Amino acid sequence: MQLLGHLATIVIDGVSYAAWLFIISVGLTLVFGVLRILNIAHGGMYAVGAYLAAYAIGAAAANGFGAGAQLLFAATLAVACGAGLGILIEWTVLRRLYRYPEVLVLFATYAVFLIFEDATKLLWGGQSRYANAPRDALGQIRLGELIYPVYDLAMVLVAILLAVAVSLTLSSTRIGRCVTAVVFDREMSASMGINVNRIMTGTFLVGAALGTLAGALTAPKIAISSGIGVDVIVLAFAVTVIGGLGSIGGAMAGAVIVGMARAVTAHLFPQIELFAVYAAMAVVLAVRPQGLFARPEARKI
Amino acid sequence: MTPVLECVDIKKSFGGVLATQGIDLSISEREIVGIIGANGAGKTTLLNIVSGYLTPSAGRVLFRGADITGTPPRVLAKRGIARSFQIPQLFVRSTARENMMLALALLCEPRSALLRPFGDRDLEARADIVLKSYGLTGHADSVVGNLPQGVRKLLDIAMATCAEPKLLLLDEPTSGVSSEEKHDLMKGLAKRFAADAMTVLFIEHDMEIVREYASRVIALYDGRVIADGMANAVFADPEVKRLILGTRDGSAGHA
Amino acid sequence: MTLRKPDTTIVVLLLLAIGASIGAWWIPGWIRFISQMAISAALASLGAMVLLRAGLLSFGQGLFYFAGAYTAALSYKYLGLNEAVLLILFSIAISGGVAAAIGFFISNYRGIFFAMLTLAISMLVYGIAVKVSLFGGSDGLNIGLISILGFRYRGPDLQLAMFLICIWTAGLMAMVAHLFLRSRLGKVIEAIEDNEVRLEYLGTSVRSSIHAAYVLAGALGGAGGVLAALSARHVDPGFAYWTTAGDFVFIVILSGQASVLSPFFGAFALEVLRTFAAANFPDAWQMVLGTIMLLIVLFVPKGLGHIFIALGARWKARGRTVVPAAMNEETARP
Amino acid sequence: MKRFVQRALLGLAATVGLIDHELGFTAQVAAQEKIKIGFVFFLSGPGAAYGSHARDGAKLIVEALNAGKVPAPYDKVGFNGVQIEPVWADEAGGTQKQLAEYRRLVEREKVDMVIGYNSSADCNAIAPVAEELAVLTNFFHCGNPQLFEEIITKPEYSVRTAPHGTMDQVGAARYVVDRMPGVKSVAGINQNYSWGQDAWVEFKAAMTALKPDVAFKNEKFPSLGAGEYGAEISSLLSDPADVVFSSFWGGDADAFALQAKARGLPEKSKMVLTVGTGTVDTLAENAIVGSYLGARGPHGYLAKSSVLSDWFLREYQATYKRVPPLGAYAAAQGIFGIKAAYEKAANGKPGKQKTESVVGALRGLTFETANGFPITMALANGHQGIQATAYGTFAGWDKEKNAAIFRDIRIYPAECVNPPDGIKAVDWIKSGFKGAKC
Repeated sequence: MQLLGHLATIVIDGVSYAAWLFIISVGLTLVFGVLRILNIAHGGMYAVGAYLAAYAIGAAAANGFGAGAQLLFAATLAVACGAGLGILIEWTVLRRLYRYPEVLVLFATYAVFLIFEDATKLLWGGQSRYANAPRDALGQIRLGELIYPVYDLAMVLVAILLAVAVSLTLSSTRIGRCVTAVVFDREMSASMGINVNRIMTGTFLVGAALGTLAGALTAPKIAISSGIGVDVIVLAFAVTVIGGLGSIGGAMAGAVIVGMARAVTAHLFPQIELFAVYAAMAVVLAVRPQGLFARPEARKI
Repeated sequence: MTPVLECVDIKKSFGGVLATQGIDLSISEREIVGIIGANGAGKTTLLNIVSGYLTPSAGRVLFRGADITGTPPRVLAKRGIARSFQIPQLFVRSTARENMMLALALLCEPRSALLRPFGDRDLEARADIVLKSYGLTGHADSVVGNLPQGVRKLLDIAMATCAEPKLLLLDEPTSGVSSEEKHDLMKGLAKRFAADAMTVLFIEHDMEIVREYASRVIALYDGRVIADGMANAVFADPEVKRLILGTRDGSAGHA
Repeated sequence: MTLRKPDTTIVVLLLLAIGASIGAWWIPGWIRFISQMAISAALASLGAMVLLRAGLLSFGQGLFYFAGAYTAALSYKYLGLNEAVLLILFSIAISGGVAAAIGFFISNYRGIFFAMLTLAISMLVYGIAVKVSLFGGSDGLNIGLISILGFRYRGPDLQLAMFLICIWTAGLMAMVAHLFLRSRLGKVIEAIEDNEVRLEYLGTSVRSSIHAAYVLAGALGGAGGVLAALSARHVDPGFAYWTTAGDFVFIVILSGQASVLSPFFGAFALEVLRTFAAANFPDAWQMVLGTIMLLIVLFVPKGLGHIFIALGARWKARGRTVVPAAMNEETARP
Repeated sequence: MKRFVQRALLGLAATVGLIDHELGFTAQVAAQEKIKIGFVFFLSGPGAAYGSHARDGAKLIVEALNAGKVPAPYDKVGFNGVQIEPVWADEAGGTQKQLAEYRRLVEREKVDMVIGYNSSADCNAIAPVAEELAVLTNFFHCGNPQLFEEIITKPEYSVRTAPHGTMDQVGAARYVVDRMPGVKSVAGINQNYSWGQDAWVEFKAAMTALKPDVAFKNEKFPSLGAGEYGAEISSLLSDPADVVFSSFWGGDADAFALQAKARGLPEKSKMVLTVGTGTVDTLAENAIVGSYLGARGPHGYLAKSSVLSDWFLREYQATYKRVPPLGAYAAAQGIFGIKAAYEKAANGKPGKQKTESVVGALRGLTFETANGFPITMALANGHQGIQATAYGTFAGWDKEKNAAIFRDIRIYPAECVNPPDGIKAVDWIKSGFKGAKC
């Protein structure tokens, strides 16, 4: 019975971690699918979102608003700024680079990330900030033998809602279907009259906004400090790659695999927790060289 | 005499869809065989299987009596099976001469020569000879990515034939080539086939070309051989007329 | 094999090495040290460049940097090996061997999967190195006094001798890489990005070719790592961290990949950039670095090395108008 | 093409200009008779949570010293009447970058000494170079005892005017046993790098030495900067120990405290954080009430009132509007130690002093610090300092005074929590603290 309880704990931890992973990766996956670049600046967007949320939650709390309003304000601010920054980056940097090799674009996003790193530090200072008010206000709930913050479990719901929303947008709206077409074959889409450039701009904007939103949603759980974006990038890369790049279902599967790997090692093999993520990635790629959900691309000759 | 190529009941399915459903054929030394058939009849799949790019789901491929089923193209290339492609497969960032040099260096010389310098005068001269014989001298210094489709097609064929293969597989050699040049191209190729005693299997949509240059024609429909024989006999076959040549008369036109 | 005329790259390499060896006495110590770091990074970047020629983006060059450095540090600590030249040869052999082993597996991968798998393997090794006390954990290992060709120098003499060793090891490795890249196999590597199918139909195994390139990349990475280790006399698991490999790729982006000389140029440019940013903007050096990186990517996307090529082409073009006969001969050489 | 070449030439010109600039054409001409000190602190990355405070503290002290505003015994202007000129550098970027930076500081900037380095990897890498270049280098706050036990066993120019980390673990163990005599089981969560790994090893050894029957379970090692500890906390909760020990610092400590509190971990286990006062700095009333907190020495809330320490507290609060964090104290004592030695070496002679005589004066020296507890350079032939330490229990927040309340502060004398000279720290702990004077 105790074993069962322990197992349940691991699964709950894994799922809640996976939800967070999905939230931080979904924007990256989308951008990769459409623009075919790994956007390192995503980590910078995440950090900006977290700092913005700390500001928003603090401001809302100071004016006597409750947890719901605080979160709403934080999310709105983060999404708005994220979209703005996304447009800015796309216009000033990426747009000029689409003709060039992917490696070059990758490094442009890395440069943007470095700029963001210091910009957040110069704007908000080196000391850590926190925004735990809404998380505390939502209270705790007992699951099995343990207590969990409602906020952490609500993140699972948010992740599912996000997945459903993105999938539905992709499958049921006109723009979404255009995006799907571009993911599948850029040249073909262009020849079918889809404005590929506009789709790419739009996707990058949405991806950036999802990045800041992820930061904002994470802010109440963590200490917001210099350098939080770096680890997030590698985690999000791992999730995206395991899933097979560019598919929402893939990102979900990737998040669950990495989340469970982390939970299992944290509970049972804490000594190897540090590389659980990489081991999971290596194993998945060893078995499926194109990731879990990749479409096999046979070359036509 | 052992046939150069023998296919025994070759089947290939892609995700449950049969692309070829039991192809049998046998090709003798110095035959020039044209393969005709509508799109999706399994022509390119057959070439892919014979050249080792695909492994058949069932059946065997024999090359001069030896079983080569599933042997990868790089091994077959060294044993004398060469092929050209429907979409030219070239090194687009290199010049035409460099493409040919690489082809000659890789096909005609032992592996141990791989570490010798690429920019070798002798290799260059040999490449220029081949290019000249295909009338490509004027394009030798152009980067392939900037060349027109027809020239690429020619270069693609030239690279396939440069090492005097025993069996040459051509996938639509004249597609993308202007109709005035088609016959010149085929005439030149035919001369080469005869001079080098090659056995050739070529896919072609232009029935006039097939009629003129093929010593034998194989018609494929829906992954099966529906006719095999002299050109006139095959073109006269009612099934071929109905299924491949369409309602129009079989003397010309694309399927 | 006889060379009709001396190979320009090899001549330039030799001249640079000789020049640096003579100049060494006048270069201040801190610049020598920065140069050694740049040379080490350049070798590893050269490995990344070899792979990039095949269109393969490696985020795992750090692994070989790590392998080279740790082979030296561990041999010093546990085997008592303290001869620089032996340590260098040994480290290059081991990292080449590691690359040969991983190559069987990694040569199946392309594109982003190659990048991420090399990253994952490198990070796994990083994770292990942080945990294993034999490797000194995250603090790493120090390398004490070493002898160079049997001589036991100390202080400034040791630094100078080490500088010379770095110069000549790097020069020799670069020559090896150059001979590889200008060979037929080198052309095959370049052709891989264009068309794997054709290569297979020309009787070449793409996998084996990538494998060969990967072993060379590993040996170059290991050479960089051992030089860095012997120069800094300290190694730590950070060598295998993905950002180290990211630096190497960035160096290639910075310089372009026209010649084996490019990464050396790129590594020096990056080192100067970093020193400049760190010295003048201790609070915002990342921002300065990022901004300059961005400007380079945006305005000189073919890399800074391309400036030289463009200038060279202009110069040559001017020469051509005078002596048109030279044209064919020049263009025939890629 | 022409446009490209033009653009390229412009870029080249910019690069050349940049090199020129860097190689010294615009280098500041050092004013006569100034003592140039290179200060190397983490100014970016996760370490900035600590290094930025160290820089704030150093800046304050340097400015006050130059103005002659520091109270006795440091009331003399600058060092021995000579003005101090600080040069700042960022410790982030890895050991390779630090080695290059160090040589640049010494050979190009021509600093007289370097004070800095918080990462033990950096200290290990730099120390041999400091010895080789013969530059006084105060490794002001890296914690690894191995620096002078294994890396540099006969230091000449490397010093550490701060106690090493062993004291933190020994002090924590003593405090736990003092406050919870019945403690039976201990769990640990530490970052997966040498700081966390060593801290856990030392704490386990110290607990075993003090209470041999104590059981250890649930050793967690999340990576540095993980930021999210849900699974670890679940694991610590599902099999709770009496005590959870952690050497987390910076953002990780804050995040862990917040998450542990929300999950009710402090109700099941007593939290012991060796760098825990940092969580009170940032989280204020949200820090874990009832937890046992240390500050890597008797810093901040654990400091003792003295003229010097009151002045420091007052000045820091006036300048930065907050209680000085431990990084600021560490930087202050790093400077004070060298100043004390400098003036002792001068022995009345004015002006700059030779490095060798400063180091000589530092050996065995006892000097006053900003936290009211003196440091004695007792170990490693007088190159390694020892100091008393203190632990306390965070009891909540005084809303009226807007200040943290610490209860049950225990002070452990320097000889009680630091090994005597000549024995390795870990061996000393395992020997049952042989020769400790408590």
